[in-house]
Amino acid sequence: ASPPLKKKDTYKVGFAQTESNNPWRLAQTASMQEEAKKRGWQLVYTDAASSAAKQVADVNSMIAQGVDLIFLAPREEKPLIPAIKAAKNAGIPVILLDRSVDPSLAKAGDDYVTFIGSNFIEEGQRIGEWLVANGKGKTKIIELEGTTGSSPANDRKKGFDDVIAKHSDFKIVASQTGDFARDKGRQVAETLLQAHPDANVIYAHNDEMALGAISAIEAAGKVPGKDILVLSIDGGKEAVQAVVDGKIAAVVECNPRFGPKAYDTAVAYAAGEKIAPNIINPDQFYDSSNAAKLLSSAY
Amino acid sequence: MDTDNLLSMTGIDKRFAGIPALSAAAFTVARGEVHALIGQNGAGKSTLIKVLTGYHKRDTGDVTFDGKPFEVSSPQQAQANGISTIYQEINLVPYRSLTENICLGREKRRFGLLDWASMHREAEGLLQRFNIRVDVRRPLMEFNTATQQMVAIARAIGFSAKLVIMDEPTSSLDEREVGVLFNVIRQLKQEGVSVVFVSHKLDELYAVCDRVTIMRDGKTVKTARMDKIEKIDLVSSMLGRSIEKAEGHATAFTARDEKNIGKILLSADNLAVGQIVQDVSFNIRSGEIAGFAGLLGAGRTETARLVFGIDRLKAGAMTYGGKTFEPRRPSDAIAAGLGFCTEDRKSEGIVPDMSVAENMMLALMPKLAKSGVIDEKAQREIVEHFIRKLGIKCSGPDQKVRELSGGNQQKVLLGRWLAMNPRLLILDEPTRGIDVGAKGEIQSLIKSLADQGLAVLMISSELEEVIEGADRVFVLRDGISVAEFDRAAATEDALMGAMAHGNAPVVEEAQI
Amino acid sequence: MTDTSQTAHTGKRFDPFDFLARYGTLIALVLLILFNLAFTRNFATIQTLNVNLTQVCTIVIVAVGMTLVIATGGIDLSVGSLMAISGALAPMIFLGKIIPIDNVYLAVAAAMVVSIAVAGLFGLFNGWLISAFRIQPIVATLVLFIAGRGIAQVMTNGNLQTFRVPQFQFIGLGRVLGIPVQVILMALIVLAAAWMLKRTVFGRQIIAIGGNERAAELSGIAVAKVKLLVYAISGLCAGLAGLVVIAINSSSDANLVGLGMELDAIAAVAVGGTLLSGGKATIIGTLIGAMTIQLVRYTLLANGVPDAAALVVKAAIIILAVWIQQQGRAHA
Amino acid sequence: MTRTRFLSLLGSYGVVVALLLLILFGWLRYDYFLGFFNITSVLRYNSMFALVALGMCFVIMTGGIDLSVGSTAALGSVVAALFSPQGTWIGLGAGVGAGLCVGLVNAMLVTRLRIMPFIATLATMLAASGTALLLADNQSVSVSYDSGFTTIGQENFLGFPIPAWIALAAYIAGWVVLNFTSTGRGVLAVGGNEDATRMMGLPVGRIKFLVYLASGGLAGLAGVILASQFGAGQPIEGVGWELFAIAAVVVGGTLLTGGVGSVGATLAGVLLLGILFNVLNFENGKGWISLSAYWQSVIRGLFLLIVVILQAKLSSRGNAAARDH
Ligand SMILES: Nc1ncnc2c1ncn2[C@@H]1O[C@H](COP(=O)(O)OP(=O)(O)OP(=O)(O)O)[C@@H](O)[C@H]1O
Ligand SMILES: Nc1ncnc2c1ncn2[C@@H]1O[C@H](COP(=O)(O)OP(=O)(O)OP(=O)(O)O)[C@@H](O)[C@H]1O
Ligand SMILES: O[C@@H]1[C@@H](O)[C@H](O)OC[C@H]1O
Ligand SMILES: [Mg+2]
Ligand SMILES: [Mg+2]
Repeated sequence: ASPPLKKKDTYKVGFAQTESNNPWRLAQTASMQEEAKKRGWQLVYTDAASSAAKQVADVNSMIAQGVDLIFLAPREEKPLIPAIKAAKNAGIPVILLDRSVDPSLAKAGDDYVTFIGSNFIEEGQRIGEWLVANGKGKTKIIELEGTTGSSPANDRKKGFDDVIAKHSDFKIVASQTGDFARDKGRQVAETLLQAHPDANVIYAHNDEMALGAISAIEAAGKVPGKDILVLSIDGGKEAVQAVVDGKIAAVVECNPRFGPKAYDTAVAYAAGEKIAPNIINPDQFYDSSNAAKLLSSAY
Repeated sequence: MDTDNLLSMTGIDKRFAGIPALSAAAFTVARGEVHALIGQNGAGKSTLIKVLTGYHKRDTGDVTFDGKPFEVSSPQQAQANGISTIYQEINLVPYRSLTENICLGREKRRFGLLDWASMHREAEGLLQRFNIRVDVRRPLMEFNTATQQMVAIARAIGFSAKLVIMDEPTSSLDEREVGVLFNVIRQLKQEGVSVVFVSHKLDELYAVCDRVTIMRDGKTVKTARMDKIEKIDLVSSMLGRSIEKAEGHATAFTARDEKNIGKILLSADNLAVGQIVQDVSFNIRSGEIAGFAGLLGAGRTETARLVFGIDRLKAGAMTYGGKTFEPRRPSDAIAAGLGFCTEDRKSEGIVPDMSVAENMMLALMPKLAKSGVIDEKAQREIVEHFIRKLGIKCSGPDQKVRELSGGNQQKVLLGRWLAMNPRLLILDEPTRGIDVGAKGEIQSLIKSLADQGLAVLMISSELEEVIEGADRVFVLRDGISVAEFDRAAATEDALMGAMAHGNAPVVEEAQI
Repeated sequence: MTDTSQTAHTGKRFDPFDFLARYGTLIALVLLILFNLAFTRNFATIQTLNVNLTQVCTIVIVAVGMTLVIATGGIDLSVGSLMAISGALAPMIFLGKIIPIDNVYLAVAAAMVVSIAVAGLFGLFNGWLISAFRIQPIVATLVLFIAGRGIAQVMTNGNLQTFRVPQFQFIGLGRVLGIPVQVILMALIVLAAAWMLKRTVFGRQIIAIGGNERAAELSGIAVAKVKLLVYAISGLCAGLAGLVVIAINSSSDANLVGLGMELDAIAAVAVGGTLLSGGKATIIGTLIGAMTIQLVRYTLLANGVPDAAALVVKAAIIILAVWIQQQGRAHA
Repeated sequence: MTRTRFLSLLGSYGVVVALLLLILFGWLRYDYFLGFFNITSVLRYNSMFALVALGMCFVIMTGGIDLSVGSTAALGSVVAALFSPQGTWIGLGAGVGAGLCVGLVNAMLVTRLRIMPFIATLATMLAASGTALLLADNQSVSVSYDSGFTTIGQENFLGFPIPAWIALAAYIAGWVVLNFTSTGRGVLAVGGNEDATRMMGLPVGRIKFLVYLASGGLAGLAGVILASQFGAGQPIEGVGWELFAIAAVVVGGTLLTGGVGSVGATLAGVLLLGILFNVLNFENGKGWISLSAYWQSVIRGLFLLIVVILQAKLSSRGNAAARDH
């Protein structure tokens, strides 16, 4: 079983963030920090700057500092295993946020307490299924992938592509990385729209690239939402606004506000409650039918 | 002896970008002889040597060495085959110790690892042959040019070579050191080693060489026994025309008219700078040629650097044109009308990848420019004028300066400063590495410039140059100006006496 | 004196290697265009030209500054971070986060001038480290490479700034006579720099410093001043490029603006034929180098080459382009 | 000892002084900083950078640079992971072999095609990273946990992490090569004046060839440790390692222009920069700078600035030229 957490009024906890290079990550960090402040807990925050190896070192330095519990947003499934094992050996419980680790190498409830987050594969699936149902003849897809090699990119691709593969009338005409970034997403979209003038759907693995793609579509003299459907994942305010404006057709939420639930889970764990091995965030799905109504609650 | 040739090169051709540097050159060296190789700047001496040692690849021609056809593609192979070379530009590694500079390539080992103790001993031993006693563990860059040159020579003779090539080894040595080098050359000769000796100082050739080969325009025009050829014939073969015998003069400096000399322009009192210069005082009048004499390391260059604003004064004061003079950087000195032709043209003079024109205009350019824009036409005229006036051998103003021979590079630098039309020109070894023909031209140029009112501070290790050229001579020794002679008093004996003052070793233990 | 009528050039024969050295990259560019005409769909369109030109702008603008820096024998790793700084600062000014300015035009003008100037000042700081302390350029500019982005992130707390300010975004989205404004900016900068390098004293001094710094100093060139200026210019170019990027995207993200730009710019300079050792430089070459790299990127994307394979191809093309020139140079 | 001599010594050992000061600072300010757990985990993690920096040090001493080390390590980790089921030694050999291959390409590009090192290794940096992604199918590759391969990265020997021992051995070997072999002296000579070294008859090409090969091999070895320590070959790891290594080498007093350098000071440079990261993490625990992780970059930049300015000041005053034996 994973190491116990003593019941105390206040804790010193660690949050090992994987990177801080996009709005989503910043929102997640902010949420974790705000919640710590609210509760008066001491938070040791580290930023692995996109390196799984550094993230392990960061976790080790938290262990050395003697934190009570570690929140870990693992950069990758496999390389973070040693960090989880080290924490376990040191008697420090770990709660995974947002991305999980390889289940064959570490088990929830045993090596770590639980995983709280979304299911990236499912996100891809949901968007794919929406397209299949609501595409209305828009069938030629350009896919803007996340950072090559990162797990959200791989999973969001897998979930989506699997759905599309089952429908022969849909076709992914191009799939290239836009690095989860607006500028890169825009440039790649510009190029792919040139090379595939018949494309009429752009599926982006996150909001930033989707917003970049909208600029690209407009620069090419086309109308997003009319000539080309844009699909996205994350569901930040700017993207939901774009849904309201008709520029994005649909977006799956992937909410970064982990703070409250993460700390609640820690408290429940200390109290000896039984924690489910997987706590999946109930993520919204925005399209023209609900975006205006839900805009104010988007993160 | 002539039948038993160690080296024979025939029909050697070498072109650079289509332009011939060597055409059908031929060269033979007998076993155990000291063979002089001479010619004007750009005649092809260094190229011939570099072709032999595999630094350049020859276009055509045959080479036989030690009885076998000789084909090497790198200096390394040449060395392994018994040819050891001291190239014209000192080619050593400044940051590394003297020991490494001497022993790299034939290190001593113990248990497979370098044996530093015995390498240091070897380096010390080799340098002692040149009367140099220094800490061989210190990096080369801490030593003056002369010591560096000796290190290069020590390195070359340290290889048990059959042929040692020396491309202008004496250009940065003073007479005493030249004497030491000659003893070493004679020793080599006794050991049966052949030596190829390149120099522009013809007198030296008579002192050590057995035979001479003369090059002109990439061809070897004549080979003769040293004792069978007169100096005048050497010169006319080099230049390719007959010349008059200069009456009683070793240089082209001729008597000057005292009335050309004006008021004191620069005066320096009790200067001290850096490690070497302790107390130097001198003055120069406009229209005067002032000479600095001294042994290597006496502090002449350091003093000049100070005047030009490169280094900072530690003590003392200068006035220039009657006013206090404290140049903080070269541009201050230049703005005041000074020019400085440095002794180390490779590292402080030329910009190798720039053209002859660009190099020559480097200092003048801002003055010719109109609101920062270069005046190409005006520049061109000036450059062409100086190419003609100085007889620079180049394919045109646009040729890269790196492609010029050493002597011609020197002339380009001289042009750089003459073009500035300065009031005071500092010339540090102005004729080093310059052939006799050009040397004479440069010397008479200096004189005529002085006649027009230019003040010249001339540093030279060639005593004749100072004696015949300078109106007054200041002698420096160990960073102190020890004597001043006017033209009449500046005899060789007087200067030598003041310079040497006893028999101190050539280079003292570095005082760090 | 010596006779100077020697070495008459035996006519100007065609020298294939010299030709390669001079036009190698241009040839590569032409070949790429031909390849695309044959194999890439929808290539021969104005919009393709548009896409490529607008995408290459920022690299070219930065690479021009980089060319000057490299010509002095230096290098500037900080350009990407400086882009982030100016990109972070400008919206803070025109969105009135620092001091509210009522007039939009005034606010935009202030934002542009101040943020470019700040980038220039940071460039000056690089130059100061390099000339006053004689710190190696790679290391000196590594300082701001690391800290510069941090400064931009601290300024914005890492947050994305989004905006719709057409007056400002004109530099990224506007057109004059149908030509995108950023392309015009790029062209002006390229021409000005090329002219400066060839025709002015300053240009000549830059090359001289790269060719032999000591000789330059002894010829009265104010080496420290020239270096300060060159790094400042590089900073200014980066600052402008940062503004163009955020203008196109209607948003500024301190974490990402200019990320990796230093390597793109250096590659463009090298592929364009400027020696990294200094003492030689060609601005037009840099333009062609940047376009070549851009077109390679376009070609690979348009033809669906996966990212991983594209990296390998890009590597091969950089080597090829540089090698061709080297061949030319070695034989010339 | 004269004043200049003292300054010169301080110039060469300044980095050691800085390192000791930083450790002292950490010890005084943070609990557990010098705890056994922290020491060993810092050593375990930084051993990869130490290996990469050692290779970089040799390359830089010849006046070159190797930007490919990070991606080469990533590639090495992927290849090692792929071969790890075959056994520890095979995995190790494969990873190092992959690194040597990249090193070989660099060496060929630099010495045969005469491509500037910066560009040659910039290109192989891209190519190695692409190759790693291709081999790994864009994902991390799990190592075999059964073959014992993870011993290399995760186990201890005499109480200290095996990676640290490997790095130590590599540094000792590097020190011997640099100071007691002709190739080592050749490395410094080439960096000091390549043309002169060629004219002196030293095998310049071979020396440069060897340093790039060695740098590739060491990066591959770092990749093996990466795979073994974290249980996965990671194609997207290694970003920025080259700059870390360059900074460490320079902080150690090695001149980027080549010709002067020290293996020991490079190690001190690695530890200095590596421990700085650790210190920043501990500082975060104090809650002082943790509000914004971005301050960390600013602080790291400032730190580098201070160290290089001190270096520059010391070496110009003390004329810290090469005197290392
Ligand atoms: N690398 C090169 N590229 C082009 N031309 C060259 C090159 N090296 C030498 N030359 C040319 O070859 C000719 C011979 O030069 P070399 O250096 O052999 O002359 P030298 O006789 O040694 O003269 P000096 O007495 O001045 O040293 C010169 O005209 C020179 O410009
Ligand atoms: N012990 C030393 N350590 C470091 N540098 C030295 C030392 N001795 C001489 N030098 C350098 O060597 C150069 C020549 O020194 P100096 O000015 O004393 O000689 P000089 O009289 O001009 O003779 P020459 O220039 O002909 O060799 C100077 O640049 C000086 O800095
Ligand atoms: O879209 C998000 C991406 O930007 C971040 O890097 O990882 C988590 C994802 O949900
Ligand atoms: Mg010569
Ligand atoms: Mg001198």
